[in-house]
Amino acid sequence: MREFLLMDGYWAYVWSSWALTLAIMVWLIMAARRHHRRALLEAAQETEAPLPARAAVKELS
Amino acid sequence: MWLWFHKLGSPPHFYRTAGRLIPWFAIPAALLLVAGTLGGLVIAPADYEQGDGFRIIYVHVPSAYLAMFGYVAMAIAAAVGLIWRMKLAFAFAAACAPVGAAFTFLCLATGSLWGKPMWGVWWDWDGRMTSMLVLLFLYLGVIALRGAFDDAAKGDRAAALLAIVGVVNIPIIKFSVDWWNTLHQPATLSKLSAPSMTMDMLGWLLVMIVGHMLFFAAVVTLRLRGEVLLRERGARWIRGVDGRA
Amino acid sequence: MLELRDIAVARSERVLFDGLSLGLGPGDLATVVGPNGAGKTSLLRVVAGLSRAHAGSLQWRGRPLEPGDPVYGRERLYLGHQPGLKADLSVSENLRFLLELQGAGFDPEALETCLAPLGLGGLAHRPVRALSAGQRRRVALARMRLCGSLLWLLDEPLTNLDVDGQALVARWLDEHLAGGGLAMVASHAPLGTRHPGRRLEVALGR
Amino acid sequence: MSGMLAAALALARRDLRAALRRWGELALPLCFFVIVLTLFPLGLAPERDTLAAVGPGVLWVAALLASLLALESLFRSDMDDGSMEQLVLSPQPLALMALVKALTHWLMSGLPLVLLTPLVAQAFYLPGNAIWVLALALFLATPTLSLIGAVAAALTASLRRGAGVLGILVLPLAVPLLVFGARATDLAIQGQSAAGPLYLLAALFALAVTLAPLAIAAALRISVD
Repeated sequence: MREFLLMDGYWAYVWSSWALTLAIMVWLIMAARRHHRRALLEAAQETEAPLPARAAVKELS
Repeated sequence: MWLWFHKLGSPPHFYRTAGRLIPWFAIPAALLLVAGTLGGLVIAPADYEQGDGFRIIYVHVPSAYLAMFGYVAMAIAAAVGLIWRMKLAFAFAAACAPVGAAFTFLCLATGSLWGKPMWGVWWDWDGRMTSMLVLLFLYLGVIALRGAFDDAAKGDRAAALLAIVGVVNIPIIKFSVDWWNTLHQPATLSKLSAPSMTMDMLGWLLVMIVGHMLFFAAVVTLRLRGEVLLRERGARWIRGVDGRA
Repeated sequence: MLELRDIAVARSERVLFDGLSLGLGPGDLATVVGPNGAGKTSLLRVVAGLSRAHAGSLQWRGRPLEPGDPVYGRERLYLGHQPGLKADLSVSENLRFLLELQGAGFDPEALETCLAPLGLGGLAHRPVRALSAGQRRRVALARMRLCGSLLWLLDEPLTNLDVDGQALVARWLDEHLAGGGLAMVASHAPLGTRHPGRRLEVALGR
Repeated sequence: MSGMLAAALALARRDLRAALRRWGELALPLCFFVIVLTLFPLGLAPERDTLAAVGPGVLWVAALLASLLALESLFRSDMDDGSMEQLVLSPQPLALMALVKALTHWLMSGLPLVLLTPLVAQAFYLPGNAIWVLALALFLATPTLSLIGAVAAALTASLRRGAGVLGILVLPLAVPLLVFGARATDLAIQGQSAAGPLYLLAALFALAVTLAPLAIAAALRISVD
């Protein structure tokens, strides 16, 4: 076990690259969820778009 | 077939389908990443030159792969969006950019962590690392350009055009950087490139790559749902969507 | 000649109005009216080809319009809020460029006769930066008069003009229409045209 | 066809005239170029060997930054005064107009830089023949840079705060120019033939001159919309 953790003396590099990968993956997931949640919130706050007006064409002469 | 395509193209339908797809990406991704980690760190034999240090390859190479894949996917989506005026394609391009940029950064960071013990320095002006750095700048340009527009639709189109310009330039940049690198550096540092991989090492790398790809797909799909919502603000169907992500 | 079918116009992804259909033939004038924000400028920009319609189609001479259509480019004149004049160049240099850009010839004598009624008689070689807002507007009117386009798309042509200038716009519009031209004009104020031909009013907003 | 050429010439004439009446703005990037070059010896050490070693790279980076400075104004005034709308609406092919604008811009910003370089290169102790290779390489690279830069300038033309973004967009795309240009200069300093990188620079120009106008035109349509 100890040998495994030491990684031939490269433990600092190997474990930190794994930790970094994990951290960025977790951050990506959280950011994506936050992004989605915020989009939902924004979409819900937005009052429904007013129906487009109709353009009336009138013959004057 | 066409009808199916059309149906998928409608935002509410796409939104629901994407939501159902996420677990199908996320669960295999988690399984493969755990398996690949175990395989790469425990089961695969140590490299006879680099010892256990070579194991960084299991996170470095997949992220390098995703960095490039992400940009190309973004550029293809951008082209589809510009040509067929598909809002969904723009949403996809917008969802890809930050995820691809994150993996480009990760590739640089793990490359640096690998470089320190092997080269003795944190950064080396090696051809592939330098190209990756330029790729990161290209990603940042696309993200910054999209963000600079007040009108989201205009930002989408501008960023899409930039992504296409970037993808045309990538081979040229890559070529020039490699050329520059071979001139200025004797090829003594090729250590990083290929620790002669045996099959039992390579297999786990494939597992990691597929795992990363699925992870990418899951995160991009999740972001894509958000982007679709942002582009459909004020549409009636959104009222029916519940708050679960 | 100009055909709008079921046009919907959007600004920042928000649909302002939809279902606008109208056809204009030689001698026809369409005025666009409506409150601020109703989409008058947006509509004219769509018809001009600067922006895309949110939905619907546009035809000129029976052919659907694509961005950069050269025939439409020559035959359509768009006068927006910004007249497209370079402040450092003189009136005649500016007009010459704009006319050559549109493929219309440049004739210095025609320019002189056109500038005179605009009150710009002696100013042809004055740089545009030295002109007032109303005078710049008049330079744009000179271009409208000289370019020989068939379709005039005018966005608030009366802005910054005095009474004389407004009367001149009306007179030139009348002459344009009488000569078989078409015009689509967005304006808050009545134009005061007298041409007896067909007149349409596009009312935007509720 | 002749109308197209007449319009292209009219555009070039107008841009040249308008720019020459504001020659102070034209001189600004050149001043910037010279000042940046002055800063390097001050920041390093005025030893001839050091300066000769970093000279080519410094000259190239300074030229790159100076032309970046000039890019900002490429489409700005046309956007502000409405002439961009008229350009987009004109019957002339927009890609041709874009090409004319980019090359006119090069005449006023890139070419003076090329002409200035043999002079300022003296301050970096470059050998005589290398100076001419440097000037030739810049002569081949700056039009490409103007074209690439015009794409980015067109994309950011409608942005109020576009200047910061412009740098991020242009500089990564300029990497090949920097690599080949600096390499050509290096070879010349070592007394070798610089033909290889010079050909590559010419090839990049050929590529840019065919593709960039299309991208600029597309970007301008987006910006005007």
